[in-house]
Amino acid sequence: ASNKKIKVGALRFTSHSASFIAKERGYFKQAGLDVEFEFFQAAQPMAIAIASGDIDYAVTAISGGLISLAEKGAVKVIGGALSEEEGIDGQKFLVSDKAYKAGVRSPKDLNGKRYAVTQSGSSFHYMGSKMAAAENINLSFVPLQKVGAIIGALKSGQVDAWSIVPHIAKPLSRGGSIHIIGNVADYLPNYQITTVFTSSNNAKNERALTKNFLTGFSKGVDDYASTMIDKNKGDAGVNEMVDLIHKYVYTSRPREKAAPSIINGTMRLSDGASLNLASIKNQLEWFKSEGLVKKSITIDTLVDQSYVKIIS
Amino acid sequence: MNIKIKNLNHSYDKSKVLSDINLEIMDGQILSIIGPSGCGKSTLLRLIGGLEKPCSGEITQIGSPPAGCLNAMTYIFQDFALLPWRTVEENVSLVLEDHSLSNEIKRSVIDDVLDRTKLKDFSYAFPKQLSGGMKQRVAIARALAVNPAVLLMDEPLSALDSQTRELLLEDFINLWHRKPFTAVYITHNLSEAVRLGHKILVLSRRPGKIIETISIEKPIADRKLIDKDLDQYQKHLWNIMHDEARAADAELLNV
Amino acid sequence: MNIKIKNLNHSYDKSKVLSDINLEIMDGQILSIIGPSGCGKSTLLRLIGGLEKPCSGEITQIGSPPAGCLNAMTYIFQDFALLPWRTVEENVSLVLEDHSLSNEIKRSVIDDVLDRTKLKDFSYAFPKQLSGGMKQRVAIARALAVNPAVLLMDEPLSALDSQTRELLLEDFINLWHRKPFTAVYITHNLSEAVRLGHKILVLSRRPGKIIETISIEKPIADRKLIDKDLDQYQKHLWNIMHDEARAADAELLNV
Amino acid sequence: MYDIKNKSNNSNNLNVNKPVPFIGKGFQPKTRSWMGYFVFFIIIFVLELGTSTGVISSLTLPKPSDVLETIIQLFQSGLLFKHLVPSILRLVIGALIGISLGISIGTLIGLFSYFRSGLVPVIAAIFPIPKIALLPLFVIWFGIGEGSKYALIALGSFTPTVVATYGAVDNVDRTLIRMGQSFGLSWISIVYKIVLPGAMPGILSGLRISLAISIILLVAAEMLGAEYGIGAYILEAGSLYDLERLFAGVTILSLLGITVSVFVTKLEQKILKWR
Amino acid sequence: MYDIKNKSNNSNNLNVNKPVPFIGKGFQPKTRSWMGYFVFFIIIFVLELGTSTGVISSLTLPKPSDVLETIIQLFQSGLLFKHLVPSILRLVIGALIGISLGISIGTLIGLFSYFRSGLVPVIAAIFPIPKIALLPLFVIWFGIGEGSKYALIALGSFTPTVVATYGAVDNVDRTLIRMGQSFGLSWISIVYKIVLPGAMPGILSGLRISLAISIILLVAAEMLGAEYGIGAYILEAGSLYDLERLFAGVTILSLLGITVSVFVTKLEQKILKWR
Ligand SMILES: Nc1ncnc2c1ncn2[C@@H]1O[C@H](COP(=O)(O)OP(=O)(O)OP(=O)(O)O)[C@@H](O)[C@H]1O
Ligand SMILES: Nc1ncnc2c1ncn2[C@@H]1O[C@H](COP(=O)(O)OP(=O)(O)OP(=O)(O)O)[C@@H](O)[C@H]1O
Ligand SMILES: [Mg+2]
Ligand SMILES: [Mg+2]
Repeated sequence: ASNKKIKVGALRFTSHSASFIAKERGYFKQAGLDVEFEFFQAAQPMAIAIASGDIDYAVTAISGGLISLAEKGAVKVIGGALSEEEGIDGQKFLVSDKAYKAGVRSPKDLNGKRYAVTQSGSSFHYMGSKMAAAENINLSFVPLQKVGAIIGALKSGQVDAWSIVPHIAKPLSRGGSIHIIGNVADYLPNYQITTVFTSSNNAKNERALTKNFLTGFSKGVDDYASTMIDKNKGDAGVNEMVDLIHKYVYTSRPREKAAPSIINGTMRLSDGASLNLASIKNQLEWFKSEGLVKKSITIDTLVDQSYVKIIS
Repeated sequence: MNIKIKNLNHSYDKSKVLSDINLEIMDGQILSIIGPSGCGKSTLLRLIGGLEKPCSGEITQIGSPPAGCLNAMTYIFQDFALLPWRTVEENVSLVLEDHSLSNEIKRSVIDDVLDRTKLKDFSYAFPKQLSGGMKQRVAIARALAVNPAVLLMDEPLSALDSQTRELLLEDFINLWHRKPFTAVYITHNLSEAVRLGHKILVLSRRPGKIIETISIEKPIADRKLIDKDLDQYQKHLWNIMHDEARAADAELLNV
Repeated sequence: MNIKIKNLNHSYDKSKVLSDINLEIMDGQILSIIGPSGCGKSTLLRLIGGLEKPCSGEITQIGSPPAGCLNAMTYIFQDFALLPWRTVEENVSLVLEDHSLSNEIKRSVIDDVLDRTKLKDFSYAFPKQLSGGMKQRVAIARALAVNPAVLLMDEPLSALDSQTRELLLEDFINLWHRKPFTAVYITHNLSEAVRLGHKILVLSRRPGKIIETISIEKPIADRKLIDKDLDQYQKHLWNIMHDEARAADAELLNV
Repeated sequence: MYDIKNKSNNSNNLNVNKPVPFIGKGFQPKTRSWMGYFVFFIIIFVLELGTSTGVISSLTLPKPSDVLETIIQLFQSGLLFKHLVPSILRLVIGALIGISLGISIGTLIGLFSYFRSGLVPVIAAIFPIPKIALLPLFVIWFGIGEGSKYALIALGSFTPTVVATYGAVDNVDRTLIRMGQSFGLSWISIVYKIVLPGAMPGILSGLRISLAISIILLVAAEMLGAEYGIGAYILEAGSLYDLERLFAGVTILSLLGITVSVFVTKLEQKILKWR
Repeated sequence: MYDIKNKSNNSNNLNVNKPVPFIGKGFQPKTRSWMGYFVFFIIIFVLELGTSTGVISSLTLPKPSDVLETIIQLFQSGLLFKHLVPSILRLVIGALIGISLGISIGTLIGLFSYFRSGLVPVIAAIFPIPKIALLPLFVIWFGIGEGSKYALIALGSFTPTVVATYGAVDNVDRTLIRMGQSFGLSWISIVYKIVLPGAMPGILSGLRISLAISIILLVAAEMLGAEYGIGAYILEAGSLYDLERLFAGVTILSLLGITVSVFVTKLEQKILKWR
């Protein structure tokens, strides 16, 4: 192994666990990589940091910004990460207590309601929009930029609905001021939520390096899935994994308070970083139809299909 | 109306500024006060006008202000103290606005004082358009508008160049001649002091004590720019003052 | 070194300030210039010192500056122009720093001028701690430090009260007596003009023209504060100036 | 006496004539207004050249001509006004609230010991707080409607106005106030006829800063649920990494800032014509 | 002559004696420093009471005592310094770059017609641009490391420093400069010995504003991939809607601001002791 130094961008979310595991358990090292993490507060700067060459690989949701950067020839999606899978707790639709009291019990009751998103062109926007289309209802989308602002607005009943990953959704619903009314997976089965991506240069000219990264990353995914989802190693295995993840996520909270959030946050990471191309295509089409990205962009501008198993 | 000052003492913090001042300001007369820098002349004037409270001693008005007096003790400041955002006329009008006078009376007062100070043609000028001499004439007009019992003048001419000063001194003398007023006139200029004062008070270096009081009998209207009768007084005063002034000028200001 | 001015004219934008000035400044003599406000006295001085370029006419130095002169034409300004962030000593040192003098020479020059102006005890004081009279003495010390050929003084005393002014005038006369210097002395004060000037130049209202030139024979050292010989000159000058001054003072400044 | 090496001619030769040298040059910079346009032109030209030839990558900066085109399209589609009108409304209302409150509180601080002692430290503590940090709270306090946008802009313009106002009141010439008192003017007359007009120049120059900060805060304000508005437009462009639109928005804000500054200058010329 | 209704006694009766009334009161607000502490105490006390009794919902404001506890915990765990040190480093380096560049450019603008004409409009155009709008670009231009944080803070402190500096240079007493010229001082001497010291008071008061802005921009700067830092701490607290920590962070920034302001005051006293 050549011990090549690379930088990997990450958010301190459980959905990035595969990278943490791969690093902690030495899978990256086995693939000849000396990985250093670069942590971000939000996904969007991470995409730009790939484009600027500050980091080499990262995992994030497909967003308008990512597609724009791909269109400028700066980034490429090379694999999949988080995805919705039947039978596993996925992202939730939430409503405020006010809306709940007004009789909103399922997503179809949201006609004419205010739906929070961080930005137009964010994954929240996509989920809400797709759900609205499926239910044939109208939503007005309220951009609030920050997750904190959305939670505040939802708690005080100023927006009616939102969608979010389960480990944030569940604790929120416990207070009684926010209610869970549905699953995103019901509307977007096999939704490829996050993807692995890199700069176009890495994808094209550093094939070996990229393959090595994906190898290490996949091993992390496998460990995560077998321990946390399939529970192959029982509770002891889960505990050990929680310990590992806690080194990166919820570090400012004590282990016992962090553990439930980490466990709640468990979602399916695509096996072997395989990519659900159908879902990606669906997302890309939606972005185009909303006028958020240029119509001329093709799936090949966005995705390099040569690295991982493509599901379609 | 006379003003009587008895056993006046004043200090700022711990430093004594005025010490044991006794004097009477006589109705219809001009009292000149001279003294080296920082001896407390301005402080004395502020005390007389009630802008500050004396530490000890008393200042009493004896008798009542004359008929039609709107403001008994009226200042004329060295730096004119005109409101730069008001025209000449509005600056005069300022001191009438808080009295319930009819518009006609106000108008006639303003016209009268601008007339007496020869400012008629400059009613609508702003202070910045005026030369120093004219600015001080506006301040005089404003003071005359309230028909004061006593004019308190703190070096009214010392911001002006000496030619303008001479011109304004002539104007002053004419004004007083046409209608005598009571005044306290503070100055650094011995020749002004002897030109204008019925009495001249000499203060010592801080703390200001009265060193000498001189009376000049010659009628003010008869005194001239170059006047041998006055020269002897001026020489005498300069002899008293010379060393005090030198010492006062060489003092470091405490910062 | 003499200065000769020939057919000098100067205008700002379209307004003429100086018209057809011809004069010669003689070595070792003091030339007083008087004239009403705004007649162009300061402008004339700036032209002589080279701070401005004349529109037409010429100003020539005849002869060379004296030995050891570091700065031929040296100003003393009305508002002192001391650097408030430098002590008395450093203010004097400022004008020597750009010349390649050894530290000892610099030291001795500074000591000498502070000595001559009686500022020895105040070397380390900042300007804000000084009275007006002392500030102007510092400015004089600074000017003397460069051993000037001609001192250009623009109302050097007019920011001072008249007692301090009298004291400084004595100092000036003593300085000149000990070591005569060439000077142009602008003033508004007729009595200063006649006290100090070998020649007195009277300028008219703007545009400044020379109305009259007067020479006074009596030696400067013999002139007194109250001096009958000078009174006649002063009276004569005031007669020439009175109406000009009144008209100049009543002019609205263009804004 | 001291001795200085004489570098000039030692003898006082009256035959040496030379004109007085001119030494008064410089230190009076003049504004040549064409230069400003010229510099902008140069900058834009260089950027255009750089981006067209690819020396400047399209990731780094957009082509100026594309930005211009975007602005023109925005104008032609009518979207410009759809974005501009709510932004200007927010700016005007928010700044009006902040500035009028700021002037009132600033005047009180300038006049009364109790206000001064009690409020100055509070203002000093509020000043360095970044308004964007408080965004989540603004949602709760003022909602996600126009209220929170007004509040954010008002808060941003409030503190500098207070500081400028009480500084200006402090700087009102005390002899003018003494003059008013010596003529027996009432307290209220002194405040309205002397203190406030005297403080006006300082207040107006504070206004310049407050308004610039208000414009800067537009973007932060429109983070909270604004569909239209220049700030919202910029934010969306940023999140889509659409540089043409991002720069179009920034250019519009910049023009808005210059407009406001010209407006304050006009106001100064009008109100302070006595200077 | 005119006639005024005489409201006082008409006869000049010398037996009426009365002391001169005192009319010179007011308009001299004094600072009582205990008042400041008192007001803070009252505010905190009211908030504590309100939040404890539930009159103020826990959604609206945190309990001050909880905020204090959070700060203490932060301190005890050593995390405080882990956050504070990088923030202060960014502040110092960023502000140092911005301010020193600002003073240089500002001086050039103050001295030379060409710089003035060419740069003033550019500065005026940059001023109203919200720095957070440019965040995505900063990543491309300066990377996600410390570079972009320094650049953001530097840009934020640059513009106000330039404006303050050239204003200060303009305000240097022209007679002092003429004096220097009349004594034949070299250009460089005049700039270093007269212009710059004379502009120092204005530059220092500009520094006050620039540093306040730098602190405000810390939060924006730490939006860009900062792990530790007060800004990052606040952002994380905000995104989790954790009010105790949000207010703890804000309090720390506020204290930082007050510290910086005290520092500038000390600096002024030292550098401007001649005033
Ligand atoms: N408000 C004040 N607080 C403290 N000290 C003061 C105050 N006003 C004046 N002084 C001091 O009191 C002394 C007398 O001041 P005052 O202004 O009365 O002198 P003056 O005779 O008018 O001087 P000048 O001739 O310079 O006008 C000075 O030493 C001055 O520093
Ligand atoms: N730089 C300038 N630009 C335009 N006009 C000027 C300038 N300097 C002076 N003036 C005008 O030129 C005239 C003469 O000015 P100057 O200062 O020489 O008069 P002065 O005789 O010194 O007056 P004072 O006695 O008031 O000092 C004035 O009307 C003045 O307004
Ligand atoms: Mg006084
Ligand atoms: Mg002059």
